[in-house]
Amino acid sequence: MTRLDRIAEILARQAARAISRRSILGRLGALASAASLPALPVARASAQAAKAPPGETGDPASCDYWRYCAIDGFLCSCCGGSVSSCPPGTEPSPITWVGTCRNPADGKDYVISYNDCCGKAACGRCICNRNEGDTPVYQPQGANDINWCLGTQSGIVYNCSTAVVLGAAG
Amino acid sequence: MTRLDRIAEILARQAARAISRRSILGRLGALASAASLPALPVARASAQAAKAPPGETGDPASCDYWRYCAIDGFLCSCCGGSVSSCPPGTEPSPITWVGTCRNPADGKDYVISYNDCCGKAACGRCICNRNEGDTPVYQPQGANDINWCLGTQSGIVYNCSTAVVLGAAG
Amino acid sequence: MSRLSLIALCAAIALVAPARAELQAEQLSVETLPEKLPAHWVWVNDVAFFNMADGRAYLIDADNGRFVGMVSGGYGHGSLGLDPRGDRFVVPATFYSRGSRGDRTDVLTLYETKNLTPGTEIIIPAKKFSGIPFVGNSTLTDDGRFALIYNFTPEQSVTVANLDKGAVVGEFQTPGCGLIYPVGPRRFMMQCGDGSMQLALMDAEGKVTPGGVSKPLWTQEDLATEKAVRVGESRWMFFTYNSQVFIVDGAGKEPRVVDQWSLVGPNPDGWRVGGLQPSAYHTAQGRLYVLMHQGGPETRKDPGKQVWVFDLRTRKKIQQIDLETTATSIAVSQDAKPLLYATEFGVPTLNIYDAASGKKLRAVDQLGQTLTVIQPAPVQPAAMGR
Amino acid sequence: MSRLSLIALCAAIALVAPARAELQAEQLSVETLPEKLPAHWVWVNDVAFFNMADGRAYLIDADNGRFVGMVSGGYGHGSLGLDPRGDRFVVPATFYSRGSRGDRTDVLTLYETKNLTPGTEIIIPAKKFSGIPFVGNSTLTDDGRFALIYNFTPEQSVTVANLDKGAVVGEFQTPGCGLIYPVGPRRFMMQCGDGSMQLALMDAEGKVTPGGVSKPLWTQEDLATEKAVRVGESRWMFFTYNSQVFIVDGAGKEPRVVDQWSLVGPNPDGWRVGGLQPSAYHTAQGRLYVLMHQGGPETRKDPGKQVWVFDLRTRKKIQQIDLETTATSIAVSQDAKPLLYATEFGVPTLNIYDAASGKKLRAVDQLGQTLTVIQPAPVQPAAMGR
Repeated sequence: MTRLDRIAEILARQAARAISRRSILGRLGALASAASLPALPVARASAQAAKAPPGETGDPASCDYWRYCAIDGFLCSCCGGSVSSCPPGTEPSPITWVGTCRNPADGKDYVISYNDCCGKAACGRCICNRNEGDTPVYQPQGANDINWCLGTQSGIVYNCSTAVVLGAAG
Repeated sequence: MTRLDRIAEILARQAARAISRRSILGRLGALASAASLPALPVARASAQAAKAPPGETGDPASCDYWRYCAIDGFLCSCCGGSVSSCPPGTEPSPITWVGTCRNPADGKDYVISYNDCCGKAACGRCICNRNEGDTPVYQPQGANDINWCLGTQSGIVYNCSTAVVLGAAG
Repeated sequence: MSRLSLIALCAAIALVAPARAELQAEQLSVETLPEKLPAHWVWVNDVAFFNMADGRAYLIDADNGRFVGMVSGGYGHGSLGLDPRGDRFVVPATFYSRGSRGDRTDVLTLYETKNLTPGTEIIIPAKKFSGIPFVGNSTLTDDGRFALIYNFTPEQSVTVANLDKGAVVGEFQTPGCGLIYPVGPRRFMMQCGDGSMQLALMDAEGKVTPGGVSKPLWTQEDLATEKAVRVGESRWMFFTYNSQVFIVDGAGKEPRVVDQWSLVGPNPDGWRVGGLQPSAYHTAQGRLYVLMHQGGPETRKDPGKQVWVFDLRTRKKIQQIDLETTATSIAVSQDAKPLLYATEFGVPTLNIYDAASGKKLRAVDQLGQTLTVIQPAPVQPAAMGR
Repeated sequence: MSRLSLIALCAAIALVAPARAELQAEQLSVETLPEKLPAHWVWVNDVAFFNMADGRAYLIDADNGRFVGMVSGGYGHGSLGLDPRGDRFVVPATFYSRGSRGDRTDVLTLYETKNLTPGTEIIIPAKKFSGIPFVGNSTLTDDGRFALIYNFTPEQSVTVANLDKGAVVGEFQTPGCGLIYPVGPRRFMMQCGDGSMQLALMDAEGKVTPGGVSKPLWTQEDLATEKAVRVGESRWMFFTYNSQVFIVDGAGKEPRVVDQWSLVGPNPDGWRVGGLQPSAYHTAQGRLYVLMHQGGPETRKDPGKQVWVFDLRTRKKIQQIDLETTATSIAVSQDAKPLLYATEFGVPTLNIYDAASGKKLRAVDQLGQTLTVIQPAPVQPAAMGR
């Protein structure tokens, strides 16, 4: 396995999902068909406090919520976003690190993508650092000590972190 | 008394002293003779903790030290400077606000010039806010709510505040 | 990058494809907000005194304590310029090319409430006042068309920018006077060093010409502070060190005191207005909220734990709210069921009280480091009455 | 301004003139420092995690606890590049033209120890690694001539700058490998994603060519972290999650493990190396200091309260220092009477211990918000021995 292939594999795992369409599309250029990608959705800010989505238990504004097993930073659930949305005016990072966390509600392991939200300064709320399966920064795909505000239009300034379910692990 | 005269008086009291030669000289241009101004001195950083100068009592690293009666900010005595010196690599503000404080050691009132030291970010140590005789910002000469890093080469970024004896009051 | 990204993308799609009985794959989104600020949403300024290059303002939904979003400011971040309609706002900011040094740029950035995204920039003269934020440092005209920025270098001037044109109108010298107190769509008052106040008049293009100057309104022995509160379209209330109040009207040829009395009466027993933003006014109800503590004149910036509520028509104290914790800033929402907001410099918490009952409803914590100005959803100045 | 300033100046001189029996008028000055860092002075990094645009480093005289001065950094401020001679250093920094957005500029700024004044700037590719600071993020070559900056975009590369010429030499791709561990004046090692290490060789001009690659040195099941410590001119010690140590030598054709053992033995009872900068090495005494705590592999960044001291020749634990408070970073001074430094992320205090006795000598408080890398006065790498 060549080193280039290793990087490709690493990036494949870390990118994991087409989040910021313009950013990834910008890189892919004419290679990718935009039609195959869903539009970037927007969501109304909930008036409620953070609640666990259906099929889950726990408090998404608390560091011990199951999805945060490998997170490092400020929880977007406390910053105007949610586990799967960025606060208004921030930009989701298209590439990120992933972790594997067990959902206590169904006992299954899920791959979680910890996309950073970028372009505003640190939210400063609900700082949370858990390192289950976290890797050193020379294995970037699982490393939470890296500022993942990379590949954005707005730059590397970090606001908060999400924890998006990509799918069941394995 | 015209408004211009009022400002002149205000500025006269606040400027109070030729600290940053190049800055004030830069403004005065050909009007002032450089020969009449003493050179900007430098001082070796003391290895000791802050001590009151001769003729005074109290701890210059403490907010209740007598000279700080109208100060607002971080004490340079805790930041690599002293009551009358700026930390290494910072630039003293040539204009500033003044207060009148009573020296408990001799019972006399002195005019104190609270020159800011500028060009590095906030030192963050020994924050101190006392407001004896402090004026609103529309009377700038005595107003400590103003960032006085004005007229410097390095800009308005504020590091810490000194408390320099200008002379006996009245 | 393109080849690697394509591989990454394909892998990602493969990973997401199988949807079983488990949790479904999610789509990451970005929150949006209402077009206009709801009545109980409030902006809280964090000047970040220990890290002044990273000032910011937090937007809170006070009905549930939710942190809705934030904007990043510049060095010594001050008040936002909230359009009275609530749909947009201006962030005046100072930046250095090397963070704490280098080239200085002062810039106004327009934001829409609905997405908190930086929009049009207007570069302004790099002279913006730097210091503790006050209500008078900068503002918008009552129609939201022009931004007014107080400059201090220490020469005093005012910068005017046309927000719709995205351009600076000009910088206007205001020697001896400073701060900005709007008293109508095209006029504002300033405080002068000798205790007088001066009018400034704007034409349709935003150009400023000097207006009338009052005689000194307060004495050197008992100065009015710069922590004023607007109590009518053309009226501001000022507080002296000893808690005398002056209502100054700017509708005429020159600023004029239309009312004056003492908040603390003949036997003040040391009670005094104090704080960074020590007063608030509910326009529709005509109620004045004042943050009070006991101490000498040198304590005029100190925190208070009592809020005295006055009916402005009768000047009578009609209520007293005992805060659960001390505060240096207060504000009230402008709706029929007003909330009272309270923060203390150095404490990262917004406390929310029912203004009518004085009962504490909730608190929002973890709000940065040094909170100063509280800005509730704005009220249309035309609704203020005279 | 000129007329006003002249008046101001004259007034000032008049005010200062009369020198009576009272306190004399003082002259405001600016402090200066020794030409070279004394052995017991130490730099402490504050990445300012809650206000990352305002990172900085504090310089402390550990003999008396005096705060000597500071430098302002940029966004996500990392290690300083300390010249081994101690007379100058480099601050690598990232700035945005609008603080948190706008145009990005990455720049190296040279400072002299004696005055902490920003000097020569070298603009570098805007790709500098951003994240929690580690020893391997950036450094100077052992002779202090070149700065080496690890880039991550997420493509990996190394920027080389010639400090004496004030110019970038180039950016060199290092696909699959990253971080920088110098092993001589013109060579360094990198860690690669598969657990191997790679050499990088520099010519006299600073140009980098790839060197030999080792086989994988550690397994995916027990990876070595990026928190390594230099234990010789060509040798670095790495620690795995389970506290195995590997000494890797970079003097040959490719990186080579020259020693390997367990710090915690066959019955570790949960004891584990942990923290942000969990180890330090005293070159002359050959002593290794390791920050230890009990917990599972996921606690490898957690604070510890014990420092285990090993004689590197015998691998024997010869001392245990029980810290008074937990720490996430430790360091030792390199002189004959070494001090042990300890900080904890989120606690604004530098604790100073006598390394020989383990006795706490003093603490320096009010040091910002989030301390990471501790950098004592440097030792000449030539003095390190093989």
